[in-house]
Amino acid sequence: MQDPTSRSDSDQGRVEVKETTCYMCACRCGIRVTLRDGEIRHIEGNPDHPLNKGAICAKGSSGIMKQYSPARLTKPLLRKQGAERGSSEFEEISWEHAFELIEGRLSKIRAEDPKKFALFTGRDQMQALTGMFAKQFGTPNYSAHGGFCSVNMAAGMIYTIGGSFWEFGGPDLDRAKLFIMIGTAEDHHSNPLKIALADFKRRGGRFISINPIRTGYSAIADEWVPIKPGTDGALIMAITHELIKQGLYDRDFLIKYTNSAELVVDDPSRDDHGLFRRFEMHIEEGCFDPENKLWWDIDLDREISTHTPGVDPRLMGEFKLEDGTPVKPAFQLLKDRVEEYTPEWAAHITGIPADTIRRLAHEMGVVARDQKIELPIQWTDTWGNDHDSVIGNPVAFHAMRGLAAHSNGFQSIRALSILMTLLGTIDRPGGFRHKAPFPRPIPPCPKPPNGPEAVQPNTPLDGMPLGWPSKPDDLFVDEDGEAVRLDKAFSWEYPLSVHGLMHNVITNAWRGDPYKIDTLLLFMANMAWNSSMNTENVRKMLTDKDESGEYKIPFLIVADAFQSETVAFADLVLPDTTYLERHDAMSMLDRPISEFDGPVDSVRIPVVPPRGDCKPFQEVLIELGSRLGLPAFVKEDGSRKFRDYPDFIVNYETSPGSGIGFLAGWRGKGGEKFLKGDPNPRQWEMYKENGCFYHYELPKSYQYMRNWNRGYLEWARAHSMIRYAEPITIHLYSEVLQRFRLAAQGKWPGRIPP
Amino acid sequence: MHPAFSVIFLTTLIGVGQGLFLALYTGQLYALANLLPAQSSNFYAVGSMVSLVLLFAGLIASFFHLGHPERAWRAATQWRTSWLSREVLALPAAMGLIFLYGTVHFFGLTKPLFVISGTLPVDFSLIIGGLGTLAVFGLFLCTAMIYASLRFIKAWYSPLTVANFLFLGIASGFMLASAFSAYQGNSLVGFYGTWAVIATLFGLLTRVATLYRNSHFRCKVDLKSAVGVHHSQLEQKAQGFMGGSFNTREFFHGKSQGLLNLIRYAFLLMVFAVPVILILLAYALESETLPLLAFGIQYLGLILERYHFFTEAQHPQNLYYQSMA
Amino acid sequence: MDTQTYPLNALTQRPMAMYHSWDSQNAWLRQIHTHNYLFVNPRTAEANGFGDGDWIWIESPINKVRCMARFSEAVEPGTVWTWNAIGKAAGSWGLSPKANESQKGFLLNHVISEELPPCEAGEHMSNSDPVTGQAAWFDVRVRIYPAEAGEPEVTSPQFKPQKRVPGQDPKRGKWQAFVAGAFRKKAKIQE
Amino acid sequence: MTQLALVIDLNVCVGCHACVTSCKEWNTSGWAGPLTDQRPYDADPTGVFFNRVQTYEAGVFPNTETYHFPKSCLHCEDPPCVPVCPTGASYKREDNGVVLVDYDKCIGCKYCSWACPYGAREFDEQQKVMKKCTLCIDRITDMSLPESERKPACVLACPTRARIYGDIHDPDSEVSVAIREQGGYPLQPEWGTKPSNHYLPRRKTRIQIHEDELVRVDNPLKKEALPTLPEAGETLDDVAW
Repeated sequence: MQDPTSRSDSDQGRVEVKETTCYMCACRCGIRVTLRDGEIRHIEGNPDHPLNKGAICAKGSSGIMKQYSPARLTKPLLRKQGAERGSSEFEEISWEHAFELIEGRLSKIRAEDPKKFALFTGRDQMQALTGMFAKQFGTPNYSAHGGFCSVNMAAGMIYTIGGSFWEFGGPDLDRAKLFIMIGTAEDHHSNPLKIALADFKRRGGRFISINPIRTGYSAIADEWVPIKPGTDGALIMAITHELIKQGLYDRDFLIKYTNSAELVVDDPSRDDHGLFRRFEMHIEEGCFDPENKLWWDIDLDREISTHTPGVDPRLMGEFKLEDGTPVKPAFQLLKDRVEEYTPEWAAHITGIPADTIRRLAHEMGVVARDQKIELPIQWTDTWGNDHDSVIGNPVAFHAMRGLAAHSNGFQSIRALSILMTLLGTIDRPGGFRHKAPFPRPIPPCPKPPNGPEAVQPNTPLDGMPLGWPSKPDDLFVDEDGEAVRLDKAFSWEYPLSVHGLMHNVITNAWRGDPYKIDTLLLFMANMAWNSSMNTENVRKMLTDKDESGEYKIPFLIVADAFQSETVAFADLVLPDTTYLERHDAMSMLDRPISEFDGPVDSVRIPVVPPRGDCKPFQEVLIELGSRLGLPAFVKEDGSRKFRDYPDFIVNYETSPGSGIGFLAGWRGKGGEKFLKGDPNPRQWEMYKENGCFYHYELPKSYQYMRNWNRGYLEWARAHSMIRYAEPITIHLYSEVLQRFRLAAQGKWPGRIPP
Repeated sequence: MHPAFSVIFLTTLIGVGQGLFLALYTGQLYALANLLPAQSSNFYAVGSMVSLVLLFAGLIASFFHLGHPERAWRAATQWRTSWLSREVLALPAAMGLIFLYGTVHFFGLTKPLFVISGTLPVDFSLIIGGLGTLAVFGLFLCTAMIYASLRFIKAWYSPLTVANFLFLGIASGFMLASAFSAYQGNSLVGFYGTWAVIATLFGLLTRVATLYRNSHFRCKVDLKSAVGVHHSQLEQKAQGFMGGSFNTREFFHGKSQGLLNLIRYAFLLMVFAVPVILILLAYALESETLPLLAFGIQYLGLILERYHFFTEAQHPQNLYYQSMA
Repeated sequence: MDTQTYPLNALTQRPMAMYHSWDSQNAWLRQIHTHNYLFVNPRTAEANGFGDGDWIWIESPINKVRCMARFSEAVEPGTVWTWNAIGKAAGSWGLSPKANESQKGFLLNHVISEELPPCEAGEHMSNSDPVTGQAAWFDVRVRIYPAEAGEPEVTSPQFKPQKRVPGQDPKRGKWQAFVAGAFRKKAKIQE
Repeated sequence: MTQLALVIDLNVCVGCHACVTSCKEWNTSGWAGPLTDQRPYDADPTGVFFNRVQTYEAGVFPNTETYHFPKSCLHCEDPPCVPVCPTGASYKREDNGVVLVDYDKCIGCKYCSWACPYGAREFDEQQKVMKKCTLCIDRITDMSLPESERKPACVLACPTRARIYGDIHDPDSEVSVAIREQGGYPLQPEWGTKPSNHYLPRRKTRIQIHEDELVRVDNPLKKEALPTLPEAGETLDDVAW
């Protein structure tokens, strides 16, 4: 046997080394792939990649066995004539035949009623392209998998602090001293969290895990607090109760950066009960959160407009305005709300002893208050005050599906966001920090269409398929209040369903409630197995026929790279590529891989040729878009606009001349611009030369307090990341939710439920 | 440990072969001292051939245990440190000497070369027989020390293991010798029979002692020191894989305790009780076939004994492969 | 929801070495997680009359699943849980119909309903968060009890084995020794 | 002589199995490959792995501790698996103390695996030779690799940097410092095999909150103190002269 030290592995066979982005999970680490004679020899982390810094997990290292998996599909397949759906009886067809089939069927649907086409995707992280395709087609029935994953995490936090965990923000473990992880299982934001958590522990940080189960991360927690599932909200409110009772909240932070001190009308008999008292002021067009609210001045003991310099407002108490309106500061409402949620009350619900709850609250409060961090970074807030340092309360949190996947998920997560706000840890060192493109206004500007007239034959959908309602008038319902979408998202029953209800699509389509559909296209979602609830019956629904012998869901297209359970139920199977065989973009328009210190996006560049006739699903969409003549994909004269997906990525702009495209790096003719700039033909090469990622580091003074950082907000607007440069005050009290409550009580001037 | 039949046959077959040779040579010594009627050289020659066949059969069996038999010659190179390597040298040496012994008798080269102190005629076969005896005892030691030298496997790590291999080898050898004599119709049946019984009884003593010892010692290493987590209730949940691995195939016998008890009682009967009774009966009835039956039963019992010898061994690595999840 | 008859919460957790249903097809990763057990607190198990490694039923108001239990002290007594999406339908993902994933692995999703039982809010309300429509997977309540002695030692429900589709590799052999550069020829993978 | 080894920090290992598959990936096509799998897509798949991560639980609910425990060959300084090998296939390198197997000499008698109390060797049922962790000998001695990457694959992969690599005979190396300062311990020391790999024990970080620390002078509640309204009743001031 040859002496191992006398040989180098790189001399064995023809060796090439290429870089791309992993996709063995949704964390998208940078990887370096070594090929030997055209086959994958080794996959390791890219040491210079900001996300995983050279680390790679068990899945990433096993990419070889996915690339050469026996489950790979290599040919487009059509269900044989007369073969039952679910019997997995297919015949090979050409891509040309497949495209003709789809084009024929979809163009007929588009001409009659676009709603009959439903496109639902799974863990694909490219909603910008699939969403845009659905919008261009004109169907409202589109969403990615957030609805059955953890959309509560995004919605709950974004409606409160303008950002959320996972891709859009996270715990700053570099500076935190106390880290509380609630309801996070093994995965989610995997490698970066592992790297940060290990360094955090090495520096002597204290790590508490609150979870019914102790595995993975919780195994190395300094304290495991077992809790009954679904009761996290009770625990958090009890901790909030204890913090308020002990005065362990950051008063200065609450007053300046949240709506805690703003006065709320408090008279159930009035129509504007629960809304902020606003005074008349000229509101220039498009401003979403005018600063026309009131504080109660302690010294003058009367109302005054918010953020008046030198004013110290009350957080508690009941007051009467000059015109006699009874009002309370928003903080007082919170105090009333959690008044009876004592640790004892929470103890028997959560299963956690009362004194443990009290101790947790004290640990958080005292560490946040007494172990403050001060970074010598000058910055200016949106009200013009100059700060010569950034203060940080070093208590960080992380939460995921354990909180989200419950019917009380949204409220539990809002409660957690409020707790983090009380401790003064939002976008500050050692606490929670946003990641580009967040923070965004509460709620973000895009709105879903708000009426059935948005869906017209042969015309793109009027509005984004998924958006952020801020008042009942933004709902997507018809005159008598019925949902327009197949999955009844943005209806009175599920008003803020910002990522749809994919888990009800098949059941609703099968039952024809609200209406029947014709074609269902599923991509990267195993809806006949682990992506569905009630799987055994959903499988029956997929094969169920109506009286006339037709399937209740007439046509099912499945795009998948592997022989999953759902492929057996498909009428038409489109073989997709693996992540090592295709171009891809982790775009700022989707769920990017930004770092705390600035936006990062990345691409995938093929490392090996696709197997058999596999075709990336992105190319399929571009092809279909061009064949169906969807406006974004064709020039004015109807001719094809984009050659293929890479061409589309380089040249597509959100609106003509907007300068915003899928990739933020190296825009502009010479690649000198960033985020905003005209298309750069050599953008792919530039990414390839830079390890397939682009990392823009913000200046230090823009990296913290971004909700209220004038420098940052103006920079973000200049780079058209957000529309307004106004402060994004934290919604300790949510007027948005109150609007819906008023509508339910019939007191809302706009739309009210049937 | 998971019993490997190739090794079971190897150790039992060569054990009988060695014992048989010792029996023949003892017979020759006694004849020299006129305590026994001298046997025809044909008796010794055929006896040696039988012993040689058994040793050779054992050697063949051992090849089935190897992944690469074609390189087995390499196994002789590390005799300085490895008992297995020493056995690979001792076995051929013993076989060679037994072969010489057999041929010397076969060609009747028993003419004395010289006489010691006037009364003891020393001929060629005597010298070779002596060397053969040394080789045989050396082989017993090597075979047993392969197991006894592993200090982590408490069940094997004791001189009793060497004693067991020795006595059981001799017992089965003499038992075969008495059966062979009975078959040959000469008068040594009783002599060999008695020595076989004595060896069997000694074997019983050491084997029972081993059984007692193995059921009463506490394993020196436990999960606390294997994993280094000093907690009184430490328990494995997942061993890192779920479809089995070499570690679960090679070191776990996977047999139920009931079956092991059955095997234990079976071999205690078949190796000790039954052969001794049969030999005594053989005396009483002067029967020709009983010794052969006794040997047969004892040999089968020996296979079970060696099987049980493997299942008794608790390897410390098993601490790491307790549960799957 | 009748929490007397269905007293326990049931959760799933994502293992670090697998991502949803993507990795049972991975020859290396499936040796780490081949099939999944239901992890139960020993006291809860004793109260329901079964031992470590026994076959049990998990039953919710809409369906029931048979699987194997594994004791664990690292779970709160009112909760049972398993790894997410390890169990597979027989024959899918390029695996043999006899693979552990379908014979010993199970899918908890069968017992989780996508709709609430008819209530005053509506006939077919989604089993979701009323504000955001997020699927309320972990609200599911179950009860667990030992399987009868005579029952087959296979998870339930079982489905007719899924056939391989055209264009898929031929069935792989008993041995697979991956060496980059020589693998595709050996495993008869056409390009 | 140098003795290269790994120190595994159980204080941060979250059991993600990165070390298991990055090792398999590197070595199956490397010098010590292939690492054969058996029934890879059938029932009870099995295969040769040089490193596995196990899970242990200690204690009773609610004081349960969960441990993730990576285990591979410990490259003992007095390896019992080397002298027993009849053919010399199992050997320990003089220059860096790494214990290896020469597949051309191994006759597959498995005696070395019997002599390893840690179960760190696995038999390749197809190639019929014994295989084990080589500390990525073909990688750590490959001068064409940059210094930062001339480490075992598992060390480079580990996201929590729980696997420290170095020479335990050099008192200033990262591994020696970690062992000294964080109480690194060997496995089954009783046998005297002097395993080179060490494990770092779990450590808890606790906070002590004193009752009197809770309420500070500048407690925000003070700011909310409402002006105390005077009681309506008579006061001394009204009646006395």
